Amino acid sequence: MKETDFNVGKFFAFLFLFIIFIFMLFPLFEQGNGLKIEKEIKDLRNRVSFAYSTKSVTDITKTLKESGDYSKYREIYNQERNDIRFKESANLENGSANIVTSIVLDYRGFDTLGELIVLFISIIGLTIILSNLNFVPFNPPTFLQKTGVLFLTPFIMLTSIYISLHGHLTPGGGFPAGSIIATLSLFLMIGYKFSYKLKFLNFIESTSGFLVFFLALLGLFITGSFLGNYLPTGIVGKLFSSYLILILYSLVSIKVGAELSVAIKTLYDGENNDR
Amino acid sequence: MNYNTTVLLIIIPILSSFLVYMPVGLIKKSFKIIFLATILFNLLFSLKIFSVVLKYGNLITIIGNYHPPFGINLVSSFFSILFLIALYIVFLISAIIFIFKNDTKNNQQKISSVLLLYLASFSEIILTGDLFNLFVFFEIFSISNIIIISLKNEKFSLKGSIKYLLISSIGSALLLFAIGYIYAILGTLNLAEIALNFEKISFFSKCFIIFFLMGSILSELEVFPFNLWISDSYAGAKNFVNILLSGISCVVSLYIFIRMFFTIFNYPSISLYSYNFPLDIKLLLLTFFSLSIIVNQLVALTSKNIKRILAFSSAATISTILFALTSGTKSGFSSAILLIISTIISKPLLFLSSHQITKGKMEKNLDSFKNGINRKRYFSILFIVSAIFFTGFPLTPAFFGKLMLFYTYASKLNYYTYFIIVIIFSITVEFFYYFRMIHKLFIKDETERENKNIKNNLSISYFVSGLTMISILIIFFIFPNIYEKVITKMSEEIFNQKEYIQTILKLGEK
Amino acid sequence: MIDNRILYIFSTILFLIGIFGAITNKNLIKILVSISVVETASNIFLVSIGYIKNSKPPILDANMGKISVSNLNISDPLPHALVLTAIVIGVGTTAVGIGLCIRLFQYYRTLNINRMGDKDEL
Amino acid sequence: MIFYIFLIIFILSILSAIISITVKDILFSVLSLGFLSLLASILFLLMNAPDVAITEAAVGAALTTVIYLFGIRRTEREDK
Repeated sequence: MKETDFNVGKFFAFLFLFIIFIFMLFPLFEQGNGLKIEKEIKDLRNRVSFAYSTKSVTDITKTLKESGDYSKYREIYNQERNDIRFKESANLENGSANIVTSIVLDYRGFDTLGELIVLFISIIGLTIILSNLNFVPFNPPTFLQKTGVLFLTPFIMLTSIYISLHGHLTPGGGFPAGSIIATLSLFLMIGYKFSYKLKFLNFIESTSGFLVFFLALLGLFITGSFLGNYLPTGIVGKLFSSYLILILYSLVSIKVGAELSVAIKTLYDGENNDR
Repeated sequence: MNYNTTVLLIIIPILSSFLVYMPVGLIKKSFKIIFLATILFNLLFSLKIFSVVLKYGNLITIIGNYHPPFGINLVSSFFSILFLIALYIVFLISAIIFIFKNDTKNNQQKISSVLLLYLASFSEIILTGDLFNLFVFFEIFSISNIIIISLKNEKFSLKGSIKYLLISSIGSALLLFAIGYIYAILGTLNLAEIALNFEKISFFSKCFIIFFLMGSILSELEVFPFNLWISDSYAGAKNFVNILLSGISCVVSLYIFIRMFFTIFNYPSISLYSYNFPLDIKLLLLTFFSLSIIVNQLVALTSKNIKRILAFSSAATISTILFALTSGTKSGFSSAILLIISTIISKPLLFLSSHQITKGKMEKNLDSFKNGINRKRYFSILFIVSAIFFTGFPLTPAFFGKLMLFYTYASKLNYYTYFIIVIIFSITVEFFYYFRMIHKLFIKDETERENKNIKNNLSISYFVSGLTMISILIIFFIFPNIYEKVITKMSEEIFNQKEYIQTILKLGEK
Repeated sequence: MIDNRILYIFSTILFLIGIFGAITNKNLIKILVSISVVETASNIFLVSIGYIKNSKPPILDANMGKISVSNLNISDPLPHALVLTAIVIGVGTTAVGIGLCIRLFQYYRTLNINRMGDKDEL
Repeated sequence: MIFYIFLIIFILSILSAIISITVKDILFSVLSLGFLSLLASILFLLMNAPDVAITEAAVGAALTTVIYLFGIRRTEREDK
């Protein structure tokens, strides 16, 4: 009896979701006026991100300020502007060669700061929820695990440093670097029985988080707006360029690494087993 | 004054939450002072901004030196700043209770850090002018809600918080999908620009966006199919968390609903009509909300647990407010604002006093209210006063709100008018169960043993916070013209979509 | 060939599979897994709205040489930034959910939501 | 050519999503979720989003799976 009820529920869920699926297909094939999802995007010219990719937000807003209408930015996208050349253009509004990084930490940097807080608060939540809980320790590492970890550790360390320092040049950045650091700490825990003090990790994460927000806040007093860029941007494509993004991304990678290590350590040893 | 300093309302709590979390000796001793000082700073600074807004009109705060359609911005208007001040007062009261209670000793540092982030996230949600930024901070908001619900670490609280987690993460996935859809069509994430171009979107895409956003917001608003989480989360949570949930979390979600539907979609004049698929969105929403009112009130009527009764009655009130908003007229909006005012003030007081009355009893059901008037005289009187205010006795804000609600739907007779029956039903049921609770306070408890050894120690924090709230209530009772002016100004702002867009995008006029 | 509509339909199907799992499953960890599927689907949708055919990744390097205003041939970088945020948020929610699951398992010795009922409900 | 790669990824990822929500062994379902994340990261690479691909591979595929595995280790493996 119970088994049949279960299947009936599944069937109705399937029917319900199928109707929603049909509903979600409607916008694609509807006839009539109005804007809808295009079949193919030809160009970025009707989107905000055109200005981000050509690093011309300051120019465009200057023109818009004269006309007094900020909603018509698409019409002046066609104006002549200088090209951005690799390792030649200097002193742009934003010095990052990786445009995604420039959006993540400069144009829409406030979102990323919020993202840092999401990670911070969820790890605090994990430690609060699992507090006063003792876990049974795992088995000691075997020979194979030990040698594997010994072999892999230096490579992982190098990769994480490279990714975090080259966030403004190549794909990657603070978040993947941090999670690789966390993987490294997991390896150290499994292979060497090596363990940090939780208090030490908490100190690192809160200090680096504080520094990130403090550096962003300095912009309010120097340039008059939160997250404003007050350091030189340098030449596009060089390692030491766009100094603010470089500093912020390395701090972010330290913070994320410490945080995720706290999470992994809490799940591995339990919050109470601070060796 | 540099208008860009408004961002300090968000950044100072975040910075001090990092400070509070640091396990260093000096900070460990003084973290309570940092915690309270931050909340006081936010309250005073928002008052300062309020005075500026009164003088110069809407303020726009730019982040990162990039002007709005490109950068993220904060908009402080009369409506939003007033909301913030009210919420800060509720937050201060529950923070005082939390700090001086001392029953979460080993985790108090971490929890106060979470509470500061909660403060920062709802300030940001109320001020923001960017859709994706709203999503990110809404996520912080819901995660901090999950954490503070689970603080008691019992079966109920854990179940409540995992239900909340599942529902809110599905809701946030829906919100993310809708954000992607809006960006794909309009090419922007700025709320003002979306509001400017929303009419141009085709019919089915508009339906899609509205349904997805509704699904994500209504899950936070305790509306019927999504209200599964409240039954455990309110009952299992600590007292200061109940105050936060009932006084802040619902109200913030309501704020998002108002902003989305009135400022962005321009709800009163929204045209969801196509020749081959007529859709009356008003009728749909009204059916939804009246169903939700009926279900919540009936569950509240049949429950035995005190906190559960209060939780479901709070959910029913939220649905009533949504019901009033659905009319899309100025009178409906002012009735909603009146009901919100009465919820913000009297709901936390109800939770606070009922917790004190039932303290020391094993089961928190209706019988534990017996003989309350002799055991806890002060809190019983508080409970009675706040229940009177909440249910809408004559000359209270709730009374005027419900009167306005009747006026809204009955002044113009059409088939929406039939839905008033639901409101009448809800008011009757509400009166019934509140008076049952008040009646229990005066019944002598025969099973109670005579032991006067238990000291009737009145904790100062509860006393002070109760006194603050009741004085606010009485001020509202004596001077009803305070909120008359406020409501006219608020409804002027909300129904003037163009001014909101004008503040941010300038539009070449003036 | 591959256009944005096909990617949209694909992500919709994944999204609904995830929702189906979240509705019908009884095990808490499996519900969390289904929600992760939903999140992955919305990430794929978000990236797909920035997909432009025959374009290059939005990273200026020696091969690309320059970004010219008149002939901008890169995919939309803004959705990529949004997805970076969304992925990290997903990890945060998952961690909290797993913590709650472990705690609940301590009380009930099961993760099946049907067996978590108590007698004194309502 | 690239069309067929897309098609294979579509089919595989839908299959792994279905497996991850239906299978009785939770360990298996978590592993197939990790596989789905990996496929998604390949898809991101094909859609010219290398940043997202790296992040999805490091955070979504590796770390989320590790957290789930710890969760299973501390609770139970079978969906009874």
